[in-house]
Amino acid sequence: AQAPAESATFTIGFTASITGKYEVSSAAQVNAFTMWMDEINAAGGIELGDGSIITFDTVFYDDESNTERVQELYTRLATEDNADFLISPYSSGLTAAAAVIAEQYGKVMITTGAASDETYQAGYTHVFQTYTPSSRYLTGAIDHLGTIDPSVTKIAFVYENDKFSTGVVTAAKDYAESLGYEVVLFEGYDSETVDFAPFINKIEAAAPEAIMGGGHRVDGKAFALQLYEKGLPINYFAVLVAPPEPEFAELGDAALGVIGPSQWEPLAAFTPESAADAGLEWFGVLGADFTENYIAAFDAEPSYHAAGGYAAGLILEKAIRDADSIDPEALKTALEAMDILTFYGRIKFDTTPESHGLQIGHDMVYIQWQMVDGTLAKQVVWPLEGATAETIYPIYE
Amino acid sequence: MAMLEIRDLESGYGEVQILWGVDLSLEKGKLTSLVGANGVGKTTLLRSIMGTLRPWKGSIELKGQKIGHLPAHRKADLGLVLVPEGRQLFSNMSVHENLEMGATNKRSRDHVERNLERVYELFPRLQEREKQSAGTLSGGEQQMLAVARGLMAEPEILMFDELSLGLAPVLVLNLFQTLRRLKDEGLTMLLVEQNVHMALSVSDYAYVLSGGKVTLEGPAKEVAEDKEVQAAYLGM
Amino acid sequence: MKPLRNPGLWLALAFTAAVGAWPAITQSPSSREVTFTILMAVGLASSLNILLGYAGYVSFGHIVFFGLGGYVGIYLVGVLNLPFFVAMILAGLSSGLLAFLLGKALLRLRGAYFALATIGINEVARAFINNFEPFGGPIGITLNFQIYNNYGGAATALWMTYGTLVVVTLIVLFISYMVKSSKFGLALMAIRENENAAEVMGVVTPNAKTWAYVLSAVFPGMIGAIFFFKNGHIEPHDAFRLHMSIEWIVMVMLGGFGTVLGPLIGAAAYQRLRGLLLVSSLFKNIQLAVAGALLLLIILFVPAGVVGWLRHRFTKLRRVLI
Amino acid sequence: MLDILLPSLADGLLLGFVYGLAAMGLTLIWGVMDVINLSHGPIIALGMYGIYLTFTNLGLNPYLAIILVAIAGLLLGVLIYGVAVHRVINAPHLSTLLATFSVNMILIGIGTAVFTTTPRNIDFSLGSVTMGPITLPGKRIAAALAALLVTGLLYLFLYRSRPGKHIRAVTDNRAAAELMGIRSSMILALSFGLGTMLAAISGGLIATFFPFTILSGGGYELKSFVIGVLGGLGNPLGALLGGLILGALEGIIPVFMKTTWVPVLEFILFVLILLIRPSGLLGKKS
Amino acid sequence: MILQVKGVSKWFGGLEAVSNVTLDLPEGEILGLIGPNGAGKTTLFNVINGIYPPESGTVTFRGQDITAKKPYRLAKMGMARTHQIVQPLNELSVEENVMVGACYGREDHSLTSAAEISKEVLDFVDLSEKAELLAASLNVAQKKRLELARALASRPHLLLLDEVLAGLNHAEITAMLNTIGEVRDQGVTIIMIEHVMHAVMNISDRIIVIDYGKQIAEGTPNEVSRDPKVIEAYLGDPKLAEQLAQSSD
Ligand SMILES: Nc1ncnc2c1ncn2[C@@H]1O[C@H](COP(=O)(O)OP(=O)(O)OP(=O)(O)O)[C@@H](O)[C@H]1O
Ligand SMILES: Nc1ncnc2c1ncn2[C@@H]1O[C@H](COP(=O)(O)OP(=O)(O)OP(=O)(O)O)[C@@H](O)[C@H]1O
Ligand SMILES: [Mg+2]
Ligand SMILES: [Mg+2]
Repeated sequence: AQAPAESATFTIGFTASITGKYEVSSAAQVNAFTMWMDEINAAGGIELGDGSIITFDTVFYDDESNTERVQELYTRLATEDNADFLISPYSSGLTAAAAVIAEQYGKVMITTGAASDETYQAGYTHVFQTYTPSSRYLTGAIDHLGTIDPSVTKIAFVYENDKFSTGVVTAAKDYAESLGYEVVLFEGYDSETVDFAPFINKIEAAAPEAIMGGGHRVDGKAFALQLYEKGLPINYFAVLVAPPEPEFAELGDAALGVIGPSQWEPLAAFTPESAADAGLEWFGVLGADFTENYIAAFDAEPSYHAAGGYAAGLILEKAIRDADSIDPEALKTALEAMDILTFYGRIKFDTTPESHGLQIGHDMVYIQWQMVDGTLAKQVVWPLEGATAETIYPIYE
Repeated sequence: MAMLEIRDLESGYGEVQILWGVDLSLEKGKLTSLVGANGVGKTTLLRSIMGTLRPWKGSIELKGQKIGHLPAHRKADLGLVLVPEGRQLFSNMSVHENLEMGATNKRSRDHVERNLERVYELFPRLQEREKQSAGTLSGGEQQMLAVARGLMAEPEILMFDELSLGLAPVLVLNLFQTLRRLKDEGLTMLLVEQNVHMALSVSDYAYVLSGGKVTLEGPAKEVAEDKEVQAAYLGM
Repeated sequence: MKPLRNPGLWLALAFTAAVGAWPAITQSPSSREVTFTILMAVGLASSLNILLGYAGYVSFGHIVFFGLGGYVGIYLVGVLNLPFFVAMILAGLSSGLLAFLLGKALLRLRGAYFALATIGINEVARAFINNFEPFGGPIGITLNFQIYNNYGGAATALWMTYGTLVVVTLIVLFISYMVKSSKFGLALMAIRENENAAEVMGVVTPNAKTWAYVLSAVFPGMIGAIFFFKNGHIEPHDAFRLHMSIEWIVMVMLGGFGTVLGPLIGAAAYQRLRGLLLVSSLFKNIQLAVAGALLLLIILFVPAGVVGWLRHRFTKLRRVLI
Repeated sequence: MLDILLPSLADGLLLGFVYGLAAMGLTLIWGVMDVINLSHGPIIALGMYGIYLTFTNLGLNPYLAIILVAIAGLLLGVLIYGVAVHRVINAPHLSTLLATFSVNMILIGIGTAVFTTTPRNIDFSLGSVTMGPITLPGKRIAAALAALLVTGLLYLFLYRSRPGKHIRAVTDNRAAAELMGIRSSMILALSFGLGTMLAAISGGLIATFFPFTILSGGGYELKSFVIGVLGGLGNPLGALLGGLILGALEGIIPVFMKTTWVPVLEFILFVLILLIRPSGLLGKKS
Repeated sequence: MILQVKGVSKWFGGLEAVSNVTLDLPEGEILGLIGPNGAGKTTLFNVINGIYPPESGTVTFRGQDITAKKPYRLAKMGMARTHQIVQPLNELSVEENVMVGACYGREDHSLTSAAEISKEVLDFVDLSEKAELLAASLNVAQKKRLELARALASRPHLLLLDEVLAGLNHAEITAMLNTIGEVRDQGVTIIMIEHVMHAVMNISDRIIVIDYGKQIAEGTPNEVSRDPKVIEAYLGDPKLAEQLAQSSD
């Protein structure tokens, strides 16, 4: 074998929530990202135009799911550990704190698991978002609802009173109202709420046809379970974050029919062909391969948090190849110009100063839990181009 | 044979040694007094015997059985009972409950009713205050309760630390009469009492503690006639 | 002896100043951040100690002053465009004011009941801010990165916040010592030991307690403003995290409660320990459990706290171990 | 309005029983030993996992499994007491707070490593009962009944049985209790064990109807503090009453305003009660 | 009159612990307050001292109405007391305990002068040896003396002593009585509750006896000790004492 002209190890730094409430989502993200890295290293790294070979390495620390030490750790990554490039922590709150440091040290940071729009409106120029921002999480569900049943007029929003979920439903509510829906209930609940009885009673009184909202995983599960147990005549029920997770199936019958927005699904089939149809460049693995590899490595089905982590890797890889360099400013320019289709969907960043780095290419898919051959399974029901099954509608009768 | 035999007992707090080798023995059915100046270590001795303070050195034998290493609750089961200095009542529990608690050890738990009658007869004031919580009793009432609680335990050896502290004179007289009665019933007692005059006059035997050691012992009468004792403790 | 001649005080201040200066001397941002976390804890724990250690009033919800300070600070800087230093002072004052008002009402409670009430106050504050639109409700407030340009860019701004924290920490330590060695401190300790007896001896307990509460709230307010200004973002559950209050109590107890050095040592040790475990590759996945186990060992074997233990062990050094 | 009020109130009250049970565990330990048990939350969460694991792995009926969880809770409590608390029970005030705080860290740390924070729930149903406008899930009724039963037993134990009275005596004056022949360290270990047992049982009951993670205990711990104050520390009936009040508030307040105001009002009430009647609703007037 | 108590009553639930008590105290006097256990003596102190507000009646101190004034206000006006059930500041040194009294008492001393006063007072009550120790490590009798020292350090006009002699033996009582006499000679007015008869009879200028909250006798020690009501309720039969002493062989 011929020795490379020059080889460099490119260090990627991030914090993971190894403890605390974000532990599972964060782990999925980190697993998949590491899987991307191992794959590329195993393939011999990236060869640049000058013949030098780039291989990758990570440094990461536990942020304990809270902000207190995020800046300490990111500074350490940026200075002490000489990370060339940063990935965000999980969640918008922690990412906001990390972004200050990334920007200050001029390190490019790709965010994943951080959907809030505000972070990208704070004047940063080195921060790039992988997720569809929260303002577009549920708007698709409203389109979906309009398509399957134009007669629906009343929607209730019940959501977690936190940064992310409030952002999501506020945008969705505006959108719904602009389409002429009546929002009969718009109410938040505190994080960590598991007793939804008061809300369900209110919902019953307001008699909406559709319910949207939710927040994170525990509350989303609780909400679905209790709504089902109370047996309200609801036609359409979409909640954030919880449904795409595999453990949602533990709800049994209560899971049936629940719809959830997802950044990515194993069933979603983006292919080089669809890229060509849309006039976009295709990059990276096929979804099926990603899923298979992930299951082989971690013995679990990949969630969209996992896909987001892997996608962050792909974005980085593509940027290095495009820039043909590992210089941060060159990478930044490459990212600003990027417009590609991957297994995860389209990637394109806003470059206006108002919301630099905001994800504008990627779209959500919407899944619904359905009974397939006697077992609960997720089916993609929206957008229709990617749908794998008919929507069950109405969900409770 | 002595009921309680203490030999070469040393004890103290932290690094401060208070007792420097105390020998003391209690004869069955006798009332023994322990006399000494303020802060000389009488309380410390009683605590060490009882086991609420861990003795550093020395032996304690109850009816020939070594008990120095036992914790206080085990000694209580063996019939060694202390009416402590500062009373140590269960201040949030009622007078009645305090008395009940007195009869916790293995010897007395089955005779609660009988003993209750006895102590209420002795201290009618306590019966009047039966439901009041101990913490709100007057100082003297608390002292009565502490003594009564000690009696509830059906002790084999009963030790009093400052028996008459804060009690009205008439009550003190009653109490000393009671001691005599108990002695007649065959109870072995050790008495620490500042009213040395009174104490020596009802006791059979007495010890004088000073400088962390027993410096004088003998029949109470003789001790009471000792010149130094008279000067130091009897104000003569 | 004149209080200001105590070598213990000057040693503590010199040590803190030296630790504070180290990152500046080495120009290491990484050690600056580590030290920031530690000094922040020192300042917070020492402030809490004025109430907890001297007056014996346990405040579980002390974080409310940190959170409020953070919100006031970030609001004044980010929304009203006030200069940082002005905002920080105002943040400290508003926390002090809140403590004053709360003190008037709550300090009638004693022992566990006061402690519980402070939890209540923190939860009310968090829930209230969550519903309070001017402060962004659940979304909170994110500072625009441009703000830092007013302070010579983000890099300088971070150094500036750090420097401010060092100074504030030194002030807290100094005040903590001055309180302890004053007549006021004696009154607080009398209250701690037996409030009824203190009253009988003439200590005007309501006033003394209130001022201790105010004093212990002002600096957390300022530190909150510093932290969240640097953090660039504030939201209710970060600002009023009850768990953090409990950690302060742990630090105070660990170092030795009611002493000046105790919170300093306790906070530094606790934060350093957590920090080291966080970045240690061996314990990464169970760092929390390992930290807990280490903490437990310390508590079991040094229950009076480090300073308490040292004072007991080296009686001669008592005058220095303030 | 009434059509929401009634069902909401009923829902809240049922939950209140279980909250009360959790609080009882906290206030028992606090009242008896003057120990603020900061490992209360994780123990509630462990109770949840206890039911989850026996149900999903062994297929055991959750209400039978509660008995196993109770025993395990008792043993765990005695263990925690022996390892972490006993040594510092006479140390400066609050040392025990730190000790239980470290236990909290250890339990959460290990719990996260073993169970992850994936939300779990038990897919198990008892149907529901409908009375007029009110529909109540069977599981919540069962849990309330179980909580009531446990409270009754605990009350009998504390106020009628000998060890129960000993617990109260040790609470009051440890040194005196020793003098009376009570083995205070045994009693303390037993009290701690009982406290954690109650926490574990309440966790188990909650797991039958709410999803949870290893971190879920924290919220109930906080509620337990509130309830403890409402009812008066150390008083089991008070804790039950406090639980019911809290449950009722959580049912009623959302009918009249946004649910996010619940904690604001709840804690304001909490502080007011502290100020007006610090020894709790059932406690003696101060 | 330095202190005037007029028609004071205090109830605990259904129990009238102090019942319509009236007394006048001229400056410089030592007033003995005796009565059976639970008679309400300590409660009367607590009312005078502002711990409990009385249900009825007024208390006047140096010409000012002080009914239900807070204890700390009274301390500043020159009233100090000792507690029957001792209330030491356990984790403070003996010296610091006394300094609190000096700092916050009538004269409002600075720390430095409080330290001097503390030295002097501890000497006076014979506790100087223990000055550096924690108050917790004193035994009960020593804690009583500490109570006295703290009270003296506040330089009071009026001193309320609640059983300071309890737990002292004969010789020690004599020493303590001398101390109290000296305090009076410094111009301090004193009320003392005491069960040690020979002591209180010796030192008091006047004695008041209460039983079940009510004043049942008042007069010189001599008068009081012959009052049959007092003998029955409180002193007990003197012959009984004789008997007891003699029959002990
Ligand atoms: N808990 C303690 N820690 C340290 N020293 C103590 C403690 N209790 C007592 N002492 C000291 O031990 C010595 C002996 O005290 P002890 O109480 O045994 O005396 P005593 O003979 O009972 O006196 P008294 O007649 O006053 O009751 C005293 O000097 C006292 O200060
Ligand atoms: N807080 C309280 N609650 C209820 N009863 C009380 C309270 N304080 C005192 N008492 C009762 O009031 C009566 C008078 O008590 P006080 O303490 O004044 O008696 P005393 O004359 O000082 O007696 P002693 O000589 O025994 O100290 C007693 O019967 C006592 O039980
Ligand atoms: Mg003694
Ligand atoms: Mg009295």
